[in-house]
Amino acid sequence: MSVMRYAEALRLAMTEEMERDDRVFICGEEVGQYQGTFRVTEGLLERFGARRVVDTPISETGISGLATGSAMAGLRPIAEFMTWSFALEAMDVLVNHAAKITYMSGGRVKCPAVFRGPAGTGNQLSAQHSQSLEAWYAHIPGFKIAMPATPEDAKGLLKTAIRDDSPVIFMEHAGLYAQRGEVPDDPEFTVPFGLAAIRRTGSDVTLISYSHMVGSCLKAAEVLEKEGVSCEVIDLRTIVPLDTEAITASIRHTHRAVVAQEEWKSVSIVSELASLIYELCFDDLDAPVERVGGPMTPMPYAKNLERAAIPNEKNVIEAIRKVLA
Amino acid sequence: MSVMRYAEALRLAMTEEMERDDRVFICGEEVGQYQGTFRVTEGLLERFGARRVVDTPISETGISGLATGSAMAGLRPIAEFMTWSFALEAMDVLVNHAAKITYMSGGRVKCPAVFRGPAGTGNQLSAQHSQSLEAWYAHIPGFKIAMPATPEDAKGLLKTAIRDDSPVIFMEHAGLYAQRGEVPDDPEFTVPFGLAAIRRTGSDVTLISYSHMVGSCLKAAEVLEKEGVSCEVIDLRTIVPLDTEAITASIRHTHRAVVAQEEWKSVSIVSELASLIYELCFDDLDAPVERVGGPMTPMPYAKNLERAAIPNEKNVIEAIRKVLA
Amino acid sequence: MTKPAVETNQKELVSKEEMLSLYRLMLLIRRFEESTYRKYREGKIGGYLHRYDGQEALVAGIIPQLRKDDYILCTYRDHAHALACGTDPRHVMAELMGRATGCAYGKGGSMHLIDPDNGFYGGDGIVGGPVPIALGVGYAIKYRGGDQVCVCYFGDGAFNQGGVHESLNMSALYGIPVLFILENNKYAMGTRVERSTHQSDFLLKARAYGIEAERMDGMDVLEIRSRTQSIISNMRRESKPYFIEMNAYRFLGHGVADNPQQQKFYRSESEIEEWKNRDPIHLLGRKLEKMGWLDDSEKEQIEESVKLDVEEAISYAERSPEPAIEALYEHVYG
Amino acid sequence: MTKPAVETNQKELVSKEEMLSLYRLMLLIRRFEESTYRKYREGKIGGYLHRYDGQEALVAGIIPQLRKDDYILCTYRDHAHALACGTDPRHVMAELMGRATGCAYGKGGSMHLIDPDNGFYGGDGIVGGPVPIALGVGYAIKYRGGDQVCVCYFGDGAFNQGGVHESLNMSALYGIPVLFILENNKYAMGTRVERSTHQSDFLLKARAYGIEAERMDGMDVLEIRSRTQSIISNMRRESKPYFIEMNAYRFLGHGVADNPQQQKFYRSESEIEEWKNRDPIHLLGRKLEKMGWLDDSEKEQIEESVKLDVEEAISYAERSPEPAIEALYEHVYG
Ligand SMILES: Cc1ncc(C[n+]2csc(CCOP(=O)(O)OP(=O)(O)O)c2C)c(N)n1
Ligand SMILES: Cc1ncc(C[n+]2csc(CCOP(=O)(O)OP(=O)(O)O)c2C)c(N)n1
Ligand SMILES: [Mg+2]
Ligand SMILES: [Mg+2]
Repeated sequence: MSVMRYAEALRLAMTEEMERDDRVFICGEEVGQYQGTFRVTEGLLERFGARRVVDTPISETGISGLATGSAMAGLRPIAEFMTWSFALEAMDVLVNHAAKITYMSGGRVKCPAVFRGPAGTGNQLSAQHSQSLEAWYAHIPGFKIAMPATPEDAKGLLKTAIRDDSPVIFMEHAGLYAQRGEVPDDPEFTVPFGLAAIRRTGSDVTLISYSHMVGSCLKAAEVLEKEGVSCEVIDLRTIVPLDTEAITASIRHTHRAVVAQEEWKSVSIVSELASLIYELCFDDLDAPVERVGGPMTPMPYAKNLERAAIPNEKNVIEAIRKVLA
Repeated sequence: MSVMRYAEALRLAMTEEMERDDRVFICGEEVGQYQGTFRVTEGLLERFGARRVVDTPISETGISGLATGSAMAGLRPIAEFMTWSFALEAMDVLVNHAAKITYMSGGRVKCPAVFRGPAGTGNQLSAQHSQSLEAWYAHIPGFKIAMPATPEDAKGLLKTAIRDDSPVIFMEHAGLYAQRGEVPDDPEFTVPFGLAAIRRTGSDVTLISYSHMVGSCLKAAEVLEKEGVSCEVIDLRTIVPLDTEAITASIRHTHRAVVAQEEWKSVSIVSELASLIYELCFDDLDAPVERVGGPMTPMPYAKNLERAAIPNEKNVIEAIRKVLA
Repeated sequence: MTKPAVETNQKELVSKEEMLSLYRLMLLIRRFEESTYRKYREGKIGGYLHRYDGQEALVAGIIPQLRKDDYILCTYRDHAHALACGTDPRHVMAELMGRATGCAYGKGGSMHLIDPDNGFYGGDGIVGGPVPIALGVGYAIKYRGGDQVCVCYFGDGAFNQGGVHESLNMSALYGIPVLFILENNKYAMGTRVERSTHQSDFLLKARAYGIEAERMDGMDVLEIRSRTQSIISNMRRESKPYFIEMNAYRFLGHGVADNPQQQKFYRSESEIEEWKNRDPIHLLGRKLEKMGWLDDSEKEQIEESVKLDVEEAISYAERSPEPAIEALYEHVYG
Repeated sequence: MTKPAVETNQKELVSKEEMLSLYRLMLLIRRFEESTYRKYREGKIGGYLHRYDGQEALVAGIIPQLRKDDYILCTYRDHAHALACGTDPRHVMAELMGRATGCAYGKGGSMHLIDPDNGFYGGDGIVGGPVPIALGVGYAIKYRGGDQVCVCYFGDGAFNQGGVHESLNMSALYGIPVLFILENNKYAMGTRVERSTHQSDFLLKARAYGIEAERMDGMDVLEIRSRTQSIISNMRRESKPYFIEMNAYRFLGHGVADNPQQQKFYRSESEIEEWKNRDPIHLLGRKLEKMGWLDDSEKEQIEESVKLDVEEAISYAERSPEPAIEALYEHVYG
């Protein structure tokens, strides 16, 4: 085990996989000479050379094509979006090509590409930059989606993503890059997809989230512990595949659930989780599921408005109180 | 009243609005000289000239920019996507520009553009063409979304869309273009946004859907009527704004609900509807809400597989039987 | 003989056997395409259906000289490309009919033929779609240090897609061995080239990215064959992109729905007739005849053998089962 | 004087008053920009922050000669454009501080300044983003039969965005009066132009769409002023696009995070120094001095008055309230 930042854990995952497998390479804007906009790819150009760490023009469609096509031809590319917002420029390649080529070809061609980069809200980046669209990708069959909440998972999930034969949407959270934590040194350490982590056990209510929001759930759980409320906190780690067993097992036990995410609330991951929970646990539920999500407004710039627009532990606490009422 | 096809009703709406308001114009691929890929814009070039019926290159980003920018500058464009699948090429303009400019500018600039075209599945068009992503747009604040199920609504909703000061996602269904129905002649006839239509009243179960799926719900209702089951069928007509009152009023009465759509089931409109119904009607519900939606697979080409992949009245009937069980 | 110099030159490069096999390939494509409309009208083929009639030389002049480890990508107008790659006509027809024996097991259909074993990485339903993909495929070649090439076909209309521009730029920037073949058949559906761009010399567009570019007569399979030979062998040595604008023509409508009546909205019958006078199959046939390499009975023989292939493809496809329903859920993930 | 011919020519075109006002505007922009880093470090400005230092002539040479009913769009590097459009510096600073009195009521921030009353249709956080929008704005001009122009600024890095290509093509196709200003400041973040395209003559790229194009010295405000004057009046008469590549330089890092240490990864200090020797403000100042139109005390006076403007903008912004929380839910729809 070593203590390192989330961003370093990602770098370690890529370094190890690039050492292990010559087919793995990285491409994206400023990933090389500039050392990465968020330093995630720092030092990799020097280590692996320009063949395997490819600085690109500001051409998200081209970048996605580079990754998708090279994956179809047998490489294992990692394409970095400077932020996931810019993937909006590449939706056709992602959705109509990367996600579907395996199916359209009857499995004759695969697309083992990882698309990664920072997502999430915050930092007054305002409407065009501050958003993450995991709900979109989860609506599209063909993608797997990982959203790590800890440095350990950042490493373990990214390694699994690189080794997976499907296109993986890998969403990091800019607000987590500096977070420190223990990370296994073992180069064979991976975190399997579809296996949620119980971050805290509890008996009164199940809090289900992923990525940055897991921290808010844990904080909420701590606050409510003082009031004698025992919260179980589930970190989904991957949205697709989804660990429905972990969810149902917990709710069978707590009979109450709060589902929380940072993103827009309507037609979202929490919508799916809530309706799924009803379908799977209708008789176990003692109260309606509470959804925590962002308000249906673009992200405003002003600090006070932004604060009001990003769900935090207070919103989770409110939701818990509601399901317990 | 005149009897006409859905496609003709759309054309009538555009013709009337172009007569009424010189700021309204149409742009898109093959909308003019070719007379429209699906004949929706037939004759409009001859009637209104090339200034107001603009044939474009195959440049969906450019088309969307043409509409968004000209709307910001005071026109009222109608941009046609040859099919909604191709809007994947224009996601940045749609989501990061059209939907957000009003908010980002504090309301100083508006974007009264209509983006329209055929959506929906079917006709063996396979993975890249056969899809509609209303769930995506509904996740994004700033868009209004209309999806007419009848010729009358096609006319009335499109006229409302053109007159609206927000960007409107207007999804037609290729499978409905040839459907005939009565359409009011009155050039001031419009259908307001956010007002669902009760297509059939009933007391045992509420079926909620929109667009082509309304027909399947009506067929299911007819079949089950013979078994003594009384179905209420709600056609949402617009997804955003959503007529939650119509939904809750009906469920308060029937205590059971089936939500049905043609598109992928996960993280979708029916996910949102189901979780919303639980939130709004938890105590009124006698059974879990049933979701009908497409399987999580890209659309296959083979006739038999496609048939199995597109939800129809049989799936609705099954769902009804489940909520009644 | 109108261009004796070139002819001589080509004679050296293209043997009798090869010329005959190009003739046969083009004829196979033509007869195969003709049969698809019949099958469509019988309701055995569904979805969209785009024929390649008139453009046969664009694939015949290039694909047969490629190696099995080269890559080919193209648009939805892809039956010809599959056949030129050597995909069994039976598997192509079975795919068009949505059968389990189709080259994509019935999941792809007309627009999504694919056959990686023969280097064919697929048709693509999205205008401009194959171009970013080709960039990546080409990068894989370069990455592995191979001397293969990737040939990417796309249409004149596709040049107006932003992704095409990004990919052309990146292919030149990195020196990626993609041979871009612009199938300039003058129309994108009903839109004539001049109605989609103010400056319709595509060579200038390609050169703006620093890509070497030239134009060829898309009706003359021997010209294409001989001129591309050196281009391709150069690319194998130098790893860089190349761009060819093919001066071609689409004899039929864009797809099934674009029937002769519909075509009147955007082109004249006399224009079509003029181009048909330069039918690439007849052009090559006449050359072969003049050289004494093809007489009427040999022609008849080829015609017969092609006809048999097409009939066999149809009967194979019709005898083939639909995919099992479970296949619906297979191949969603890699 | 190095270029006397042009100077004389410019003297005729640009009056003393105008030259002084351009000088003042560029200085205001420079001082305003300098203050933003201070306020950022104080935590009063958040988000991303991109300064225009060194590029002032690109806006000063063009925007002041426009009419109030013309349109201007640009990138996230937009403070200068707003100020040149005549947006009150107080409302610009208030926007940067996220106040209710900001030009976007605090909702936009640095990257999304906007002021439609002064023809400024906004900064844009998306690289290449303003170009498709400008196409539409320009179409509205043509549609209404007006003689306005739309000026669209974008970066050298943005030229690699597909949407830019689609829009350039369509603007030429329809004859839309957009003046495209390529702010070629040599870098896109840390990527030098030659590392993002194999063929870096942007004029060839613009001309590939049939757009008339030329290059200008982006450090010489008078050259820009006089050469664009006739271009713009032509555009008003003829309704067609025009493209200018501005040879410019970004004195500072891309944004706040791109500090001098970071810049070492991609450019040398001596390169920066070389360009700073041609600082557009100093160039114009020296010209004014040589003409006897600006002495030290007058210079000092302008410096003082600009300083006051910036201080007043800051104090206004700091006194202004944050937006009301209800504003969060306002303006989602039109
Ligand atoms: C992104 C996208 N936009 C629109 C379409 C619809 N469409 C299919 S083919 C076609 C015309 C393409 O013309 P061209 O590129 O010249 O190829 P050709 O059909 O002539 O071979 C259009 C507009 C599409 N498939 N994809
Ligand atoms: C589509 C998109 N991709 C990436 C970014 C991140 N980004 C912001 S500015 C920038 C560099 C742009 O360079 P250039 O166009 O030359 O403009 P300059 O900053 O030099 O004025 C990048 C990569 C973005 N905002 N949008
Ligand atoms: Mg064409
Ligand atoms: Mg730049």
